[in-house]
Formats: sequence, structure tokens, C-alpha cells
Amino acid sequence: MSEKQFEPNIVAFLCNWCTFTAADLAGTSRLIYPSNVKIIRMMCSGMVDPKYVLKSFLEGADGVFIGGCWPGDCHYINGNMKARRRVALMHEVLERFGIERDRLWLRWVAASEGNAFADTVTAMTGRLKELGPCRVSREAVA
Amino acid sequence: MIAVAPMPELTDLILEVGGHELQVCMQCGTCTAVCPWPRVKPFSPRQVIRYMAFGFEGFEQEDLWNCVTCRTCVQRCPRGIDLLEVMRAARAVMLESGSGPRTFSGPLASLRTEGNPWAGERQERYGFAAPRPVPPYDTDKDYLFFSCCTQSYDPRNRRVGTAMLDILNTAGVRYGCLGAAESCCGDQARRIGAQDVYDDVKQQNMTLFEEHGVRELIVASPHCLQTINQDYAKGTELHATHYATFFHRLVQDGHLILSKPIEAKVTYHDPCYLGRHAGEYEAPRELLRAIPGLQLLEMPRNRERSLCCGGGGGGIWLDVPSEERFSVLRVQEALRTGAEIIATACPYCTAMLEDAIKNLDVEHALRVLDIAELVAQSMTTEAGQ
Amino acid sequence: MGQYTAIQTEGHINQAIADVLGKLLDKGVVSAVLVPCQQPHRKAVMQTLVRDPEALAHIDPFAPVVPTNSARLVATLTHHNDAPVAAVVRSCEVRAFLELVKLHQGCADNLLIIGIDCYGRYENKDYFALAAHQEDLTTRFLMSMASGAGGSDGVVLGAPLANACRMCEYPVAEPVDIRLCAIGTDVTQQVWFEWVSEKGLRAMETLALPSQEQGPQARESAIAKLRKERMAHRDAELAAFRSKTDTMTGLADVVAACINCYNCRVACPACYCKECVFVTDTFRHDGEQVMRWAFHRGHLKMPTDTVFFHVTRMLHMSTLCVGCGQCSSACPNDIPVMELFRSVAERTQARFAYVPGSLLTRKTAAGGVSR
Amino acid sequence: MQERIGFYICHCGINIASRVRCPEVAEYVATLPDVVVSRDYLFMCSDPGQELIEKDIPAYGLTRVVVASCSPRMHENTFRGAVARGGLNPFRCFHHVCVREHVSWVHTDMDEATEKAKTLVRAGVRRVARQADLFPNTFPVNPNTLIVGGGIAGMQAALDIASAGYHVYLVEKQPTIGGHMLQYDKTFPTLDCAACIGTPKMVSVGQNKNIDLLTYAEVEELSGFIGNYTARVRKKARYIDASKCTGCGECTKVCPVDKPNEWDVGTLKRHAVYRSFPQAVPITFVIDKNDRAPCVQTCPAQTNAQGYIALIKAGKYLEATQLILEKLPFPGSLGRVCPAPCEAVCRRKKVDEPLSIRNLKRFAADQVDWDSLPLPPIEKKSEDDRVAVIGSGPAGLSAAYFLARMGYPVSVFEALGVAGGMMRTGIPDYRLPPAILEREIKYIERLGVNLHLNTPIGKDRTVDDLFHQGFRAVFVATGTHGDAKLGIPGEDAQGVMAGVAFLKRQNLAGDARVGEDVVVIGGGAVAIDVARVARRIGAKRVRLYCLEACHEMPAWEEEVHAAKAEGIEIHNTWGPAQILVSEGKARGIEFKRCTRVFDDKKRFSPAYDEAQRQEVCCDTVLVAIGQRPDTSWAEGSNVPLHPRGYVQADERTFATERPGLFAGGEVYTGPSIVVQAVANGHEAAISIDRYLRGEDLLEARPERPKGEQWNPIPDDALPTPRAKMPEIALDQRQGFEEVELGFTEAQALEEASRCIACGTCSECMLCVANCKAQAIDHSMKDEVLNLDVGSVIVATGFDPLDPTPMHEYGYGKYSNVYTNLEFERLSNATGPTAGALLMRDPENRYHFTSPPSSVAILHCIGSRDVNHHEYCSRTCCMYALKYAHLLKDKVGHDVLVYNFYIDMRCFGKGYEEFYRRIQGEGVRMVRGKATRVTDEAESPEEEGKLVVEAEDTLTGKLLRVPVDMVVLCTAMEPRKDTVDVARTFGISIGGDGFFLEEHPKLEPVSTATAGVFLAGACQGPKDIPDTVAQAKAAASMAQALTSLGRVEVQPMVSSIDEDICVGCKVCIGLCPYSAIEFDDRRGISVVNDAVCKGCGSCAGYCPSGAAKIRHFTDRQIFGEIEGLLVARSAS
Repeated sequence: MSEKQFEPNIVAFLCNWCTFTAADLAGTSRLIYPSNVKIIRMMCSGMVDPKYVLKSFLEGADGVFIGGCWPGDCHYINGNMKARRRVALMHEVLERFGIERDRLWLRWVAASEGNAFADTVTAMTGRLKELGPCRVSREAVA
Repeated sequence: MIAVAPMPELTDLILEVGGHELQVCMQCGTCTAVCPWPRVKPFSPRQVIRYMAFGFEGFEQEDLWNCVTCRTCVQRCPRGIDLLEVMRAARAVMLESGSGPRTFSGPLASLRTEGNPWAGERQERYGFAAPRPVPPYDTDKDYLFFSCCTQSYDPRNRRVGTAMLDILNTAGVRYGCLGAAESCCGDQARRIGAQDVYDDVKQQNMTLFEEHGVRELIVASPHCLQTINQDYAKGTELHATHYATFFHRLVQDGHLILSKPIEAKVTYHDPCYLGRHAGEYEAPRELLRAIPGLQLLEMPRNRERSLCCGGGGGGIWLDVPSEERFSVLRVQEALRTGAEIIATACPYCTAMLEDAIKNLDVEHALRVLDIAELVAQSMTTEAGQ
Repeated sequence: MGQYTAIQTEGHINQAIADVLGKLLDKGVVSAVLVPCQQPHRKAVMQTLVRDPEALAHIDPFAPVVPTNSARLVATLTHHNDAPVAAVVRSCEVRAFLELVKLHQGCADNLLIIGIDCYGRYENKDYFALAAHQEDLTTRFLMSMASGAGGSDGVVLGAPLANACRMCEYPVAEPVDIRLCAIGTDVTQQVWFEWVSEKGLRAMETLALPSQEQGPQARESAIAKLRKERMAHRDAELAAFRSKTDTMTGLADVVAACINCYNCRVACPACYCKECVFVTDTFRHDGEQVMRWAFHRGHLKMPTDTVFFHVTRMLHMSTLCVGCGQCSSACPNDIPVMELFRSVAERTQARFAYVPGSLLTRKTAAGGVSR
Repeated sequence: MQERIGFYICHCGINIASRVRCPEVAEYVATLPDVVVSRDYLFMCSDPGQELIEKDIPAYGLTRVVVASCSPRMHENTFRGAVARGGLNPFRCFHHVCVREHVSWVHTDMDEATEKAKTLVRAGVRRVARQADLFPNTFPVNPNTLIVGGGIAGMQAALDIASAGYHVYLVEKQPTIGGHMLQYDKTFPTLDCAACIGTPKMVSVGQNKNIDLLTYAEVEELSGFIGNYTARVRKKARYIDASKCTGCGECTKVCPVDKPNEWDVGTLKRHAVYRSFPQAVPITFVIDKNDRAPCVQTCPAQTNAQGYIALIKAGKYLEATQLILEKLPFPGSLGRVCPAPCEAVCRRKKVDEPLSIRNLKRFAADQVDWDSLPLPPIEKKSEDDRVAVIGSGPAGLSAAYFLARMGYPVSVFEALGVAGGMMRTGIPDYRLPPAILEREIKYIERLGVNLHLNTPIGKDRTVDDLFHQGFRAVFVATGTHGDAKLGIPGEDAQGVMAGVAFLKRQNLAGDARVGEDVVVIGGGAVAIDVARVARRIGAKRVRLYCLEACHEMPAWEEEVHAAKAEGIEIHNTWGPAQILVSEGKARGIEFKRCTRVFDDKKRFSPAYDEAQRQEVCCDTVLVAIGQRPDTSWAEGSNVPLHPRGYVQADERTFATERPGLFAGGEVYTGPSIVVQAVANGHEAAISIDRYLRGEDLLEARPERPKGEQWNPIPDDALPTPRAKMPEIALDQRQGFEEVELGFTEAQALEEASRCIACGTCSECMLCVANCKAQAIDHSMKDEVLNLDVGSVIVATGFDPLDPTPMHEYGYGKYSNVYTNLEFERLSNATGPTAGALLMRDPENRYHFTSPPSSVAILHCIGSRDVNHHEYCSRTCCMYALKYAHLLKDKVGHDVLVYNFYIDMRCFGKGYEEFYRRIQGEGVRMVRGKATRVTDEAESPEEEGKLVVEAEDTLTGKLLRVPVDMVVLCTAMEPRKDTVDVARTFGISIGGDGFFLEEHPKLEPVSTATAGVFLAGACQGPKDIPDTVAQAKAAASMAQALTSLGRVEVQPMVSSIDEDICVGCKVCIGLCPYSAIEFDDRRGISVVNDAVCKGCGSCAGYCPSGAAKIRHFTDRQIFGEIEGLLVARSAS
């Protein structure tokens, strides 16, 4: 690791109806973005249990990206708003123990925004490189 | 007709230094139809771009240096191409290869040595202010006043500079200057493609700003405004305000009272960099309207459609035959409105229009005045009221 | 505003209070009273549901010990029960109970909440040690607290108060029907009943007790002083604790001794799940999995999932935490669970502008966006 | 049991293999625990690829399968099928990993891509082992289809589905189906007329038994799920009964309201009752009604001001008067004395000034012959239901009037010798000549009202007596005829008189007397009248003193002005302290300064500065500071009186506590205005009718009209001053001649035409009278229908872009710059010019003059332009060619036609051929985008023309082309309400703003919501052939669903573990579909599978993990997370 440039590990929980589709579109459009992101398909951002985020950090993720629909566009009416509230809660708790807010991103990406998906992943990878590795998994085993 | 092959090497060079948007041009001709040049001589930005896309020779001649970066085309381009960036990239490539108008060499040399394009001595940068003391900038000050080189060294514009300082003093603004340490913002150098020169002056200024903890600037030219806000400020907290915008705010907040009447018909010429570039059309007009007695007339081409004075993008350093000068056309337009004064808010415009008025020999009918001069004339000074 | 009634104690506080509680039973205001009573063995004081006024002889509501936060007892008592009941509880218990009500675990409709002033409690073992050879410990405790004991080091009558209590901003129970006031009065002379809510005032009328608009004179200033001390202590404690735990390493260090006994969550009045998710299959790892972890990391402290457990619990209930400190008391390995949770709760509660234990008309912390 | 996992990675030709070393991945996966077979293959989705899985399952005893290929959104179901065919539960045993869209297509480095593929697969292998058996739910499908939008797409889909024998509900927002296509003239490239091919389809839709056509209707909400939707549809009131309307059009002939016709995009006007165009389906007319105009809402009596103004404008003065008489019996009197609250709220003031509504009312009333004014038809009620009215003022007479119109026998008892109450005794003759009032009272008498003058009620004949005499109801409206007193010294002196008494004496006997120097005390209307009368009967000087400041005076502003004009001096903010008396006669008044009239709560509570005083000399003091009721009528009877003499009654029904006794007017309200008293009388009459018929007084009593959804102010409403009332010259105002002379007819007509018809329909009722079929019902209400359907087709079409904000093209500024749709209407035979292509009169946008000699057609206006819409609208090139042809065809070969284009896009069948044909007709094609249209001429040839600027990019020349007419080919835009519609139907919106299809190539008509399909331009710009094709596709999707009859719903829904649930009910609050219910008995929450859509709101919260989404359980997600991350943390 010391030799190589640090490559952050990002787990992405993406809503099937918007950000996951946008990720597909980014592929179809051949938009190039860093390979650091690994996608887990969710039916809705409101389905993302805080435990999943915590588990990701504990297992070695350097960042977690939750992708949901724009406010008002949720396939399930308002799941994204529930996600927003949970992320706010997680930010408070994680920051308390020195885990930077920028390690957990909640972004709205519509199904048609392949570009925005690629841009977000690129930006997040860049930001996490600045922050450096997240030491959670090393220091707090499982 | 002789068949030719495209020259991708030249195109690639232009793309590399920032001209990549030229690739999405669909050749609709909007730029040409809205460009002011075809009105005075054959010129088609569309065709220049087409030539660039194939690396054909021909565009790099006179045509490439025509563009005065007035931004009319960018405003309308249906593909959203920043033609000014494309021009800048192509110019940079050409300048690198040693071609470029001979008249550029003097200003560029002066920029390198003295930090201004007008062959003025660095020490003289705030000479225009005398006998007023120039307050030095320190952390107690709210604003850095950043003079434009043209204001500092062009005799006509030096008067504008003093007016600005008088206004700031009268309104009790807490400002300071960094004096001879300041360098040209570098806009013209950048626009003509002299990237190295630009990078140098930018670096000098940025170091200076950083050392003195500068955040808020009042700038004396819309060219400085755009250069600082669009380029210097990236990733920093720097923020520049044009003096017209700033004076307007002073009037609105009651720090500046315009009471002395100026009984005159005035038309306002929108500087490209304040209007189309920065989107500020109303503050200067509001200022003029606030002056008692002043009657504001509009030329047919105003605001978004304003005609360039021809000074931007290196234009002020070119020798343009008088029948091809936009400033001459503009002065004629102004005369047709019946105005006695053409007001503006940019040192280049002032210089170019002043020249045109002399050229047309209409000094008896029309004067060019900077908005700062008009405001200074009209404002209430403490002792006076 | 409420009405006050002074009850003459003539040195016997419990007897005086028992008289009033007995009247509540006699007049049929309630059909039972839940109140701390002395138990024969080791003088333990436990919540006791009293039906027969005679049995009130053993009450000791001000005893400085809380073997369990009775919020869940009260919740159970009011769940599917229409008979009117009174419960004599402390501030932390009332507030936790109201949170449980919001989560439909209890019901306040037929409950008469009698909140007692609380100077704090001892840890159980300290209390037993003191009570073993102190006659009428409760009165002595109240007297010495009234004279300012425990202010600097928290030691009263030779033993320290629980740290949670020393950090508690709520010596007086807030959302109650009746308040039993000991702060600001000489308890050997009199204790005061404050009739707070509509329900409380109605009880007062039924009991035909004389009342006045003024409570004990020294009360307000005494409460203010106590709160000031405690908040200063709270801020100092939390600041010190935060700086110890502002990284994951710090957190891991603090919970290093956790053995996954889950006593903290059992003791917690706000952890209302029937079965904690950490004891479900989700967290039952087979040997292969554990081996894999050890393999990948080089070492694996066991039991696993301790940080995961504590942080998840913070996410679940830090907004509801009332700071009663039962978690710390319950921990066999002396992990400062209370400090940990309060240091998180101050952030999460501020983030959602939520005050646990506030009145029932407020939304719940958990609700958030609903349909 | 030990799992046996099979893994397959697809090369997807080179799509995956070019970036991911598939064999290496397969080799790696083979080393993972439990993996027993691991293969790579060229095309896993091919038949042999799937067979590989099917065969491996038995051969290797596989229990789980993982495939790495494209996105699961593509082929997850394909491989689930293969796994099922292999005999395994597809949900339990299969997981799909995406290594194409998420890996090979987005990463360039082969090592990185291969590593990422391994990681993703490892996660999938972990996950699959934790999956559980699931079985899709099956539900029946409702065979009906809902189609939203009645354009060509909606019509075509409806006809297709109906022809298959299934039922369709076709909902259209407009009053007719047809859509944009029917607005067009010809269609490219065949040039057949849109109406010729479109109207037969409309008719078929209208006649088809399987199609329920719901026009003028909108879907408000869609609930349910695929196969089982319920749509709530609001059918707006048409106010015309479709079953009776014959479409004859007699109604529209008499309608006095004009408005631009939406169908003709503002090139033609229509009436408030209208039909979009002659071939509309249904043929039923519709009445365009907004909320009632503010004048109507504000009038206390709810007089239909907009209605009678419209009738005056139409020259129907008798009808206007009759319309007024619906709400009040005093058009002529109120037309003179009403303070007209209606004018204060008139929206015309946003253009210039309010209408002169009162004077128009007077005008109408003065045009009719009252003696011969026809009486409304009256149905006589029983002679037993007699009603007595005490007092013949405006309230009493109004009650009598309305009761008489209802057929009740009414007797009015008046104490004085004349009828009219305060209108007669309190208002001076120069404002209201007695003859005007008398003709209206005579009309009331003609209705059968018995007027008993000189018959006071009280002493001799009590209220009780009236009841005993057989009057079943009594209405008390005795007014306030007593004067209020000042209560200061000297009030009894000679020369001090009370205002009302003074006016009464003058009005009735004409012998009021004053001295030379008069002071009037008071600031109200009565004080002003008193002052003006005093002036007329000879006072040399009249001064008026009041407490109020000028702007606070209760008197009506116009009257104050008139008084001042007549020389009356007004002194504000003075209150009388005492009347100075000498020898029993008033000789002056001492005033003190009034510092405040009203307190903070707006209550009358004057305060004075006692130090500031002045003495005023005079010989007569007239006190007009208010009135009091006279209570003599109540003597000897049981009447609920307020201590100050007012009657206590209910504020809405005017019923007193005593059954049968009602009261209204000033004896109830206190001093007020005439029209308020009239309104009281009317309401009381309604109550008395209800009382006599034994009905509840309040139940279902009509509410006052409300709402502020009004007709927008028309563009052609130009500032025009309000008509000025002719008056007698000031120097001639000596006697009691009426000051105001009334409008001339020309004035009245012009004033009435200023009305901007806020309510659109004015409810003048002319249409009702003119409809032989009696189809019109102005009281119709919106209808809400709940439709059960199995599938939905959304075909809501597009909006044309409004080019007004694009100033450079001069649309809206130059009258001969048209949009494409305007040009279509011009060319259409049912349009404003009956198909002629004419230029517009710059003076009148509804008037067209001569054909143009040159026309420029500008392509790509708002399309292919990042400043507006980046997309190509796909139809403009072709219709632009069509316009060129139409111009050559209709105007003549000489007409010069220029097409300014960027690229010509003629991609359809027969399109390129059409292009060549039009070029052959001599159309000039300019390759360059037109950048500006201007009328600034630079040469003589350009004078009077519109000049189009562009570069012809082929010659490189800058062009200025002078033309007579410019047509802008505007972009097709998403409908303005796209976002709302998308939310209603659960459709996503694409980057271009149109509805998003599920897959751009393979699922062009499906949406994110199963069972909701798209058709036509709502999905993106398209021409008619493409629209029809898509409509047919959508129809076949709907039919496929219907004919199958059942639908499988994904089993990934929530379930709550009953052993773990603690019943906190939080999930119930979070569920957006109300799919969770509380089981009280068990104290737990329970999920309804059929309603749950599996969003996971509950599972995301539930702290104990009792609520889970099947297939997305904690263990499954944890498996995936562990798989993604373990290797990394090891490295």
C-alpha cells in the first residue's frame, strides 16, 4: 500500500429505479470512471439500513455512497426522504468517532443522469484519496 | 481544385491546450451571423473553426486575431461552445510557433518586465492618485482596490482612477491598495494565447493576495473582474466586485448620495466583459438614473446586444483601419441617439471610444466619460453639504 | 400553575407520604400504587405494586437507589390495563416511560404519575453497604444533600453517587401529574405535594387537601443551584470523554472489554425491542466466517461485533437516551456506556431538535418521514 | 447442507472480454469455498449458454448459480428462467452479477477491471448462499384499460384495444378528443389532410361501444398495482347535458362573452359557451366557467354584475334589468345610491380603472318601461301561508319582493304615509329622485305585495296580534330612524337639529329650515347629505366638523368630493365640547381636538387633546352622528331585543329565538348600506320559505361563491379610461334636481365592453333561454369517478414551445411572426381565414389581410440548442417543407419561400422524396441558422419588411433576407404538467423532460411502473406515423396483459417476524402504501402482501430486524458486503 497510491474502497448502495439505472446508462454510454466503486443493488435508498453502512466501514470500506431519486421522484413516494434522515443520523454518530462526513455520501441521481453518476463516483474517489484510508476496520474489528 | 488532406497534428495541438469544444461544432453559422466583424469586413468564426477542425492553414492569418472576445457568439451558440476558449487555444498554438501580430511584442515584453502592458514603470502604478494618499492594504481593510493597468498608465484613464478613489474616500469605504507590488490581471495576455505571461502575472498576484490575506476586491476594469472571478478564484475564497456594481450598492445603502445635478443626455455603452461576460447590465444604468438631471438614452444595440468597442482580446493592441473600427460605429450610434455623453465602465472602452471621437472629429458633440467620473461629479462631499 | 400542599412529617417522611398515598387508594382515585418499598432482605428497595393501604408501611420512595429504571415496569403495568394506577417515579424514569408510550409500549391514559425529586442515587453495592449499618439512610441522605454534600467529589455519607446522576440536568421530574418535593424544604419538618396537571389537581380535590399557590420558598434557588452544578459536571465529564474517544481507536479502546452480554441493552429503558437484532441469526457467525476474518486481518479479537453492537445501538436509540445510567451500572466490566451514549446523544438529539421525555404531543424521534 | 455453487461468466462477445479476463475470473472463482463448477462462455444469454446452466445443475448437483454478465436489469429474468428449468427455485438459487455496464464498459485498465469483476463475483457467491425460496404472487388482471390523452396516440390505442373486444376508458382533458393532429392542416409527406384521416378516427372512438369516452376530465390519482389499478377521475362540469345537446349551436350565438380560442391558438375568438371546432367529438358544447367574478362575490346581495354588464354590452337592457331583479328589487335606486363595493374589487383596475358598475346598473334600469316590465312566472302558495313585514325600507320591501316571487301572500305594514323607508326619508331627492323609487315600489306591488301605509305596529296592533291574525311568519325591518345624541351642554338649544329628522322633514314635507351659517357635526353619509341639503335650502355657509381624519371618514369619497365642490367646508379631527347658547339659541360651538378615533382593536373610542380648543360661531347646528332603532313596534309583544334596541337574530338565517319571527336590515345590523339591507331581506325570505315549508333553515343552504381562479386578463385589453358620469353643472345645483344625469347609450356600451369577464361565463342565462333542447344546467357540478382498470396507457402528448421569451425572433412584437401551430390554423379550413394564408393586421390580431409575397421559415427554434432544448424535435424539417409547399400551392408560385435550416433531417419513408419535390417547387434552402428577425431596415428594399439574418454557411455569406412573413418552427416540449402526471402514474422523467421508457431500445413503451405504458409524443418528439406505431405497441402490451388474465408480482415484499415484532407501530407510519396494519390481539404489525410494493421503508427502520424485505435481508446484504471487502482489507 505504501508504494502504490492509495485506492479507496467504495461501497455503493444504489436505488434500482434511479442511480442503479444511471450506472447502467453510464456503462451503455461508455463513460469512464474509477473502478473503486462496487455496487450493491437496493430497491430504494430508503431500504438502506444504517447497519449496512456500518458493516461496510467495519469490513474495510473507505467510503459509502447511497444513491437515491431526486426529492419528489421516489419510485416509492418518499423513501429517499427516509434515507436522508437516516444519513443525517449516521453522519452525527460517525463523526463523533472521527469518521468524516465525506466518507458517507447521499446523492440524488436520476435514471437519465449517467453523467452525474460517473461524475459523482469520480468526485467521491478523489475526495476519499484526499482523506486517506478509513481506519475503522483496522481498529474496531467487526 | 487541388485536393488536400486534413492535418490532424495541428488540430490535436489546439485540442490539447483547451480548444476541445470545437469538435462539437455543427456549423450552423449562428456565430458568424451574430458576430460584429462581418459588418465591417468578411470574417466567419464558423469557418475559422472549420479550418481548425481539419488543421487547414489559412485561419491562423489575420482572421485568428480578429476576435475581440465580445462573447456575442458564445451567448447564442446552440451547441454551447465557448468560442473564446477555442480562439484562445488556437492563438496559443500559433503564438508558440512564433506567429502572431507584431504589435503584441511590445506589450508582452512590458508585461514580463514591468507587470503592465503599457511600458509604464512599476513604481508608477499608483502615481495617478497623487496628491491623494494611497491607503495601504492590511487585514483591517474590508476591500483591496485593484487598479487596472490602463487606469494607471493611460493619461485619459488616470482621471477615471482618481474619480474612483475620491468616491471610495467620500463613502468612507475601508479599502487599501497594494501599490507597486500589484501586477496586471493578465486578461489580454491570456486572451491572445500568451499563457506563460499570464501564468507569471497571475502567480505574482496570487502570492501577493495570499501574503496579505486578500479576499474581497474592488476592481477597476471588467476584464480584471472576469479574470479574477472566473480563473484566479477557482478553489479559493477570492471575490472581485466591479466598481460600478460596488458604487451602486453604496448608493442603495445610503453611503453615497448623488445630489449635484448633471443636466445632460447620456447614453450608456455596455462593456462586453461587464455585460455579456459578467451579466451586469442594470447597476450602471441604475447609477446613471440616480444622478439628478441626467437623461438616459439607449442605443438600439444595448445590453445583451451591445456592440463591442473592439478593445478586448488583444484588440486594443492591434492597428485596425478606422473604417473597420467598432468604436467608430459605436460613436456614430451614440450620436444618433442625440446624446452628449457616452458613458461606460471599462478603461478599454473609454480609450477606444475616446480615440474614435477624435477620429471622427466630433469632440464638440460627444464626450466619453466613465461612470465613475459622472458619479464623482454628482456626489455630495461632506464639506459641500 | 400548580397548587402545593405541605405535609408535616414530624421526622417520619415515609409515614407522611404513605398517608397521602393511602388516601389515593381509599378514595378510589387509583386502584393500586407502584412505589419503591423496602424489602426485608439486605434492605433492598424495589418498586412494589401496592393494592392494600396497609402495605404502604414499607414505602421508601426517596431511597437513594434505583435497582432498575422502572419505565418498563410502568409500561408493562399500563399495557392492556384500564384500571387507574399511580406510579411513584424519578425524572429519568418518567422521561423514559413517555418515550415508551410514544412507541406504543405503554399508555399514560389511566396513569397518575407521581414524580419525586431526585438528588441522585448510589450504585447498588454502595447502597447496600451503607444501608447495612445506617438507620433511616434515606432521611440522612436527604438532609446531607440539602446541606450541600457531594458537590465537589460526589461523595455523600462516605460513598460516591452514580456518575449519571451527577451529570443529570433533571433533579425534578418534569412531565408529571403530581410532584413529591424534597428539594428546598426541611424534610424532617415537611414534604410538599405539588399538584401539577389537570389530573393531579383533580386528585387534590378528591382528597380534599388544603392547598396554596406557593411552594417551599427555598425550592427554586436550590434546584437552580443543583442543576448548575450538575451541568458543569456533565460538560466537564463529556468533554473529557469525547477527547478520549474522538477516533474509532478510542471507541474500540473504551468498549474493548465488552463481552456481548448485552446487559446494557437489557437495563436500558429505551431499548424496547423484544429481541435484539444482535442475538438473531444475522449475527450468528459460523466458524468458517470467523476463521476468514482472522485470516484476512491477521488477528481477531473475540467476541466479535462489539463495536458494531454499540454503534448500532447508538443509531437505534441515542435520540431517546435519557441518561439514567443503568447501562453503566449493569456492565460487568465497567465500560462507561452511559458516558458513551450521552456523548453521542447530545449530537443526535440536537440534530433533530428532539428532547426525549418531552410531552406526548411531540412527534417521536424515530418517526421522521411518514407517508 | 453443504452448498454446491456453479459460476458462469459471459464474454458478451468482446463487450466484457475486451476488458475483463473472463477465464481468469472463472479460475479464481473456482477456488472460492463451495464453488464446484466455474466456467466462462461467449454468450451466456444464448440458448447454448442457458443450456449450460440447465445441464450443470443435475450433473454437478448444483444448489446455487451465479452468472456474471450484463446488468441484471437486462437478463436477470432470462437466467432465473434457466435456473428454474434446471429444477431450482430461481429466487433462492440464482444471483446475477453485472460485469458489463458496471465494469467492462466503464473501466479501461484490464487488470483493474478483472480485479473488480472478481470482487463483485465474490460478493455474489457470498450472497447467493444466503438466499431463500420465494414464490411470485399471482393476481387476476382487470380487463379494462385506462388511456390518458385523446390525441392520435390515445385514439389509436383505444380503437385497437376496443377492436380486440376489451373495454377502454379514454380520458381527455380538453372538451374534445383529436389532439394536435386535428389542429393541423395537411400531413407530410403525403399531404393528405389531417382532418380527413383524423375525424373518422374521432367518430369511431365516439361511437365504439367498448370505449367510454370521458372528455373534459382528468385523472387525479392512480392507486393499486399492475392488473389491479383504480383511477380517480374528475369529470369537470360541462354545464351542458350531453344526452340532450344536439350540437345545434344556438347557445353560442347569443353568448355575450368573448375569449381567444385555445384550439385556434389565439388566432380566433370564441364565446364562453363553445365547441373547439365543428367536428369536435363529442359534439356537445361546453361552458367555460371560472370562479365567480370578484364583483359578484363581493356584492352583499350577490348581484350578477358581470352578467348584466355582458347583457348591456349585447344591447339587451331588458334582460339585464331582469337579471338584476333576480337579486334585488331596486335596480334604479341602487344604481344611484349604492357605494358599489363591487367596483373596489374590479380586476379591470389592473389594466386601468375599475368599471363603473353602479352607473351601468342605473343605465339598464333606466332603459326599461317599468309599467310594462313583465312579471316573472309565479307559482302561488297557499293563502294560509301569509307573511307580515313590518317596515317598508329596503330590507322589508326586499323580503316582501322575494317572498312574493315565491308565491307567498305578503302584507307590508308601514308607519309612515310613504313607503321606501330610509331610501325615501333619508336620501335627498337630488341623489335619488322619489319617482325612481316609486316605480320600483309599484313593481313590487304588481307582484301582489299588499302595502299598508300609515299602519304602525306596536301600541294598537302588536306583533302578537299579527300572529293571532293568521300571519304565519313576521319579518321585522323597522330600520334605525332615531337620531343619536351628542350628550353635551346646549344640545337642547333652539337651532340645534337632528340630521335624520331634518332630512325626513325635507324629503317628506319639503319645509326644513336653516339659518345662514350652518355647522354639521358628523362624518358619515348622512352628515354629507345634511350638509348638501342645508346648502340647497339656503344656508350661506355650511361647515362640517367630524372626529375622523380625512381618510377615516365613513362617508363615501365621491360624495365628500361632491360636497366640497358645492362649497361645503370640511374640518377634520374636531369633536364638539359644548354648544354655545345665548338666550336659548345656539350661537356657536366649542370644539376640542380629537387625537384618535379608534383604539388598537379598531373599536370606536375617541380620545381628545383637551388643551386644543376652538370656538366656531354659527346659527344652526345639525347633528348627524348616528342613528338608533326605534323600538315602539315591539311594545306589548314577546320579542328578543338587544338592550340598545336592536333585534337579536341568527347571522345567517335572520331567525329570532321566537319561531316565525325574523328580523333584518338596520334594526338588526345597525346603520349600514341599502344593498346590505336588501341582502338581509333576501336571506330572510329564503329562511321564511324554508320555515313555512318545515325545512331546516341551514341545511344545504347555498354558500356564497368563493375562489380566485379567474379568467386571465386578455392581452388585447388596452388602457381605456372609465366612463365619466354626466352631471348638472355646479352653478345650476340650487334645487333638488338629480345631479347625475346617467350614461348615454354610447357611453354605456363602451363602458360595458371594458369588462374582462373574470368568471368567463357571466351566467347571464341567455343560452338557457335559447336552448330548445333544455340541455343547459348552470348548476352542474364536477363528477368524480373511480375506475377499475388493469393497465394504463399514458398518451398525453406535447406542448409547443412558446417563443415569446426569445426576443431575437420578435414573436409577439411583430404581428407577422407566426409559430408553426398558428400557421397550421391559418392553413386549416376551420381556422381563422378558412384556409387562406394571409398576413395579420398589425392593428388587430384577429384580423387577416392579404397574402404574403415572401416568407421565411425558421427551423430549430428552441430545438438543437443547448440554451433551450438540446434534442431535435424531429418533425420540423418535414413540416417546414410542407409549409413551403402550401405557400406555393395556396399563395401562388411567385411567393418567395426561404427555409433556414442547420441540417435537413428527412429520414422517414418517402421523406427524402418529398424534400426533392419541394426543392423542385422553387423553395430557397439556406443552410444556416437564422439568428434574428428585425424590422430595422438598412436599405430601401427592407422598408416595411421583416428582415431575417443568418450566415449561409455554404457560400460563407452573411444574409439579410427581407420577407413579409416569418414562421418559427418551434420545439416540441414536454407538457407543462409532466412532473405532476409522472407522479400520478409513477413514471420517471428523462433528461429531456419527457417521460422515460423502461429501455430505450427494447422496452420503448413500458415504464418503471409495471402495467403503465407510454404512447406518442409524451415519451419524446415524434411524427404521426411513429406516434401511431407506438400507440399500437402500447395497445398490444395492454392487451397481452388482459388476455393472459393474471399477473405475477415479484415476491420481494416486506414481511414482519411475529416473534420479534414488539408492536411499536413506527413502520405503520413509515409505509407509503398503508400496507401495514396493526393486529391488536397479538400486539404486532402485519404486512398485507398484495399492497406492499417492497420499498423497504419499514425494514430500513426496524431496530430489531423484525421487518425484512424478502430477498434483501440483512444476512444477504451482509454477505454481499463481506464479499466485496474481505480481500481488500487483506491486501
